[in-house]
Amino acid sequence: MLTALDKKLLEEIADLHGEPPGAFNIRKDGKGIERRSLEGIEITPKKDQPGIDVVVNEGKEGTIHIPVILTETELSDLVYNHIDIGPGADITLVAGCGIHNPGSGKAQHDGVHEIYVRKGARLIYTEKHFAEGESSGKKVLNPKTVLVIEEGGYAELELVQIRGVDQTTRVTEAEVQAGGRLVMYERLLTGGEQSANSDVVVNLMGEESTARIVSRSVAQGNSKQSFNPRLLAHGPGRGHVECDSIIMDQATVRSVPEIWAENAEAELVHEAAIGKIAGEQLIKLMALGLTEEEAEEAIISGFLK
Amino acid sequence: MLTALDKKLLEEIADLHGEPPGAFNIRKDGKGIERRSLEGIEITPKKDQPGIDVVVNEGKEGTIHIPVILTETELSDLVYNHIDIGPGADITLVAGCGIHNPGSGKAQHDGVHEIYVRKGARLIYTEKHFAEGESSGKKVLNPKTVLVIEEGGYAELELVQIRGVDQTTRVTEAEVQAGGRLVMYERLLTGGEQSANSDVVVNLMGEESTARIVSRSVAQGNSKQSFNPRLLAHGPGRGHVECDSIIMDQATVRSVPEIWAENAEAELVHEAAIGKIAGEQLIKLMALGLTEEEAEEAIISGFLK
Amino acid sequence: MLVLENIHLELETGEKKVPILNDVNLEFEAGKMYALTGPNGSGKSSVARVAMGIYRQTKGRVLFDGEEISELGISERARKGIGYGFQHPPRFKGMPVKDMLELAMKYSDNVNCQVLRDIGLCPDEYLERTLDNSLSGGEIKRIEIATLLAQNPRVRIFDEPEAGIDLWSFEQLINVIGSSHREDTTTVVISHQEKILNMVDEIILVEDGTVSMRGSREEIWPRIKESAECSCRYSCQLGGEIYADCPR
Amino acid sequence: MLVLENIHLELETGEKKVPILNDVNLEFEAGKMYALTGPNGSGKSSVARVAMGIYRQTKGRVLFDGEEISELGISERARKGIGYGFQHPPRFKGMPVKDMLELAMKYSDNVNCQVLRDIGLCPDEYLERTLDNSLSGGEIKRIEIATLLAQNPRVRIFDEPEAGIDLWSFEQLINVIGSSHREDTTTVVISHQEKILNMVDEIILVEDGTVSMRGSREEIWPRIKESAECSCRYSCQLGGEIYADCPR
Repeated sequence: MLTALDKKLLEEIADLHGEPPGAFNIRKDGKGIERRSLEGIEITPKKDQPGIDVVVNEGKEGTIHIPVILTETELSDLVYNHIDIGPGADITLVAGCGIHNPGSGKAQHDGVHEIYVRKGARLIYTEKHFAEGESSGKKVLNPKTVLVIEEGGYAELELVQIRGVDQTTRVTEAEVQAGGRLVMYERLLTGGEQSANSDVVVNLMGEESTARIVSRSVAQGNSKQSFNPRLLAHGPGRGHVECDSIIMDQATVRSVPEIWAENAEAELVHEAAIGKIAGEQLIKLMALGLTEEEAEEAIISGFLK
Repeated sequence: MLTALDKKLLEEIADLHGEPPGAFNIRKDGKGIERRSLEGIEITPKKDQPGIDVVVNEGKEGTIHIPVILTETELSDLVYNHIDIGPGADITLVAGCGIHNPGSGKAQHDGVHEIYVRKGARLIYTEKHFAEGESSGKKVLNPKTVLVIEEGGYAELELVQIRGVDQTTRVTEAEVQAGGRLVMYERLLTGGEQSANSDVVVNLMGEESTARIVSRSVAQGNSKQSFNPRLLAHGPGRGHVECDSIIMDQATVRSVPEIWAENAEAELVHEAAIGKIAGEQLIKLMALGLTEEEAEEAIISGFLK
Repeated sequence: MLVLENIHLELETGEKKVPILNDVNLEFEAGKMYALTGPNGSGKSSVARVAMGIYRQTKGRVLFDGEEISELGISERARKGIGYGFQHPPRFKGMPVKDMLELAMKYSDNVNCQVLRDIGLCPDEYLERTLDNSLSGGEIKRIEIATLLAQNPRVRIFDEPEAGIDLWSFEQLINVIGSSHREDTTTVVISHQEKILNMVDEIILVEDGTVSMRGSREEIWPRIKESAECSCRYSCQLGGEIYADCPR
Repeated sequence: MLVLENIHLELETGEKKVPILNDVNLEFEAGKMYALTGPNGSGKSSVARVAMGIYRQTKGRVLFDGEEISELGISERARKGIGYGFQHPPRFKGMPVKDMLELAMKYSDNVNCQVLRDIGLCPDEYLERTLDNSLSGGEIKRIEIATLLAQNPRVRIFDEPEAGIDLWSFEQLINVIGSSHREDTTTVVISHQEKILNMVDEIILVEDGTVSMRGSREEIWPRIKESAECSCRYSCQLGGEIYADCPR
């Protein structure tokens, strides 16, 4: 059964109020506690290791929720999920992890998602991370997403981590085949002594494969962020990487992108900027009556939207 | 004495017709062959290793040429130059290396330039690389430039290599102190089986230190290019890196920039693009009567200007 | 309503102080429309920025409704009813136009609506657009004007609203500034445009950081007509040898 | 001078062919000025691009001085005397304006000069500027027009020359197009602007990929006036709940 705390965490990471619509699997403190398959969307626990297999049949449409919550301290949860979106299917998948660490021990969730978007399929994938806890216990989240987009497939990834997570290393690997399209939005806000690393590698394999990566982050306090987005065109693909960071206080931000074209028809663009909030932006909003703090807040929340 | 061939090489790399104006040092096939110091600009051969010391006195203005030419095959030349531009001096320094490799052996020049731009000094530094040779002998050039710009100093580097050099690894390291400004232009064209690597690291140390790096390259044939410009702000500095590559034929281009801000007042921007010549550009120039080849040539030569 | 009294302004650029305004005295009354005109760099925008509190005058006083507001910050002046439409509005990554309009109405008593439509932008198309580089300079500028219209402050200062605005929109701009002006509103437009100078009650000529003339269109226009045109047309010669034996 | 005969055009977008032009028949005479007008997407630019050889018609013939040029490439048509000013001119990194003007004059017999000045740009300021993002859309557009003026071909096609051009420059644009037109020149302007429609000898209305009407300003203007205005003003409603109880 879900406690009130569980429900709050689920609301934060998956916008869930009560039981999810469609197929779902809820994992709590290292164990699957609730699950529902539907016709054409089968969710089964893995036999040999922790995690689930999600298999979506050809042409199927629907929504799948597979949230993970941690409510104990000194818990290290590791999970392997295998997700297969059949040809021509159209799926919205909401993953994400919420941690409430009540103690002073470390609570850690490492998740590996292996996702296949088959020919002509379409996937909207959302992964939100959230952590809280009254005491000093560390909240650690290390998600790894391995994605294959087959011919003509489309995947849109929204990866969000706003506050709370003390340490994260997020790895995203994608292979985009001919005619496939990948869109990835990353949003990160860190503060205090937090640290966040994001390593992304996208391989554009064939004709007309495209990728667009938009990463926005705000680093506050003493936090440290590091980004390493890599975009490789092995064929005539097109890609655009855009990394924007607002740096505040004593934070540090490092961005090491890579674009590598191995084909003369490839078009790769990278843009990165690290800087503070522009003075004119603050003045503009203050001239509408906002205080400096309200203006800063409005700018940051827009930036991370 | 300079032969006709020597003079041709000097013209290519240093735009020299006859004896250089101002101070100069000409190095040919591993030996200094002509040299002139002036009052306040002293050029002396190093005692312990190959190369020269160039010392410019405080407030001195002038032009210095220190070209290197190689006309033998199977020659590997290594040189260490130490250049000290005194406080408030205003100097134009033309370096560069020309190789005419007549044989089938390798001709290689590795040059290390250590340059100090003292307080308030101003340096315009040009380094052109050029190589030719009727036969199969490899032409290799590995320049390394280590630059320190002291408070309020200004250095403008123009590093050009257009065709002819088979293999190059160019390393540029710069430290920019408070109020110092660095501008660096890099122009590269490779073709055939050539390869070029460029590693740049700029450390912005203090208040109001700025750097602007503009790198433009064209990769033709089977050539390979790789860029690794790094821009680190340790204080409230501002920097902008812009890398643009036109890729053609079977060439490959890799760009791995880095921006790293360790200060919330720092502003760092990076932009990189790899792509072919845009169709609309070709059409525009063809609509002026140019053939497709003429249009391509005009676009590339503008791009590398 | 708004009074600038004996305003002097110096700004720091690098290490030295540059004098910008020198003894500017202006009174803006309710219900009236004013144009601030004069050559580029004469100090027109600085006058507006001192009124808004963005620049703090080196000497002099700013009064609003008879009360001195010299020490008030930008936000406080905005909440009292002074509004300023930027000449070069900043862009905001990720912020939709809708949010900007909502912020503009947040601290305002008499908010206006339909402002996008008034300025010739289709709300269905623009409300969700973000204020970043995906919008052209002209669009950003029109949205800036719409923002000031939405805020609808008692003192409205438009800083070169026509800049970057195309022909179609310019007519709408003139109409909307005129039709949104009310009895209790002071409208100040910084402009070189003859059509704007034609619609105001009083023209203020700013030259070299001070007010050199106030008056009607008939008095002022002859004095500024020349500087309002592109001086280049008269002073420049073609450079470059390739043109040397051209027929003209 | 220039004849488009029974022109059909299909373009490939993705995997399917889209019909763009359908049986377009046009004759442009020397010494005359024409306006091509009509709704966005009706095919006006495509007509120009077929004339220039940028698009190759699926059916039909293009003739120039009585000679069929259907099989000629862009460069060859340009050298014969057809010129086209792009609606959205591409930018060129590193290429100065001066070089572009020189290229424009390279294969042209009767080059024009002072073209920057004619279009209101100061040559001293602009000749060395590079055609990259450091120039605004309006500047790029004016330089594109200057390039066509420099090339000075016998058939001059201006594709929406007014787009992105500010108020000051628009007057100059009208003047320079008119004053540079000659006895042996055909001038074609793709435009929605009333002032441009007023200056030409004949207006050609393009609708749905074909010529629906040819005639004088008096005949055509009433038919296009409505589509030339912003349709948004009439059809759009404000969205978003925050406006729900707004007074208007």
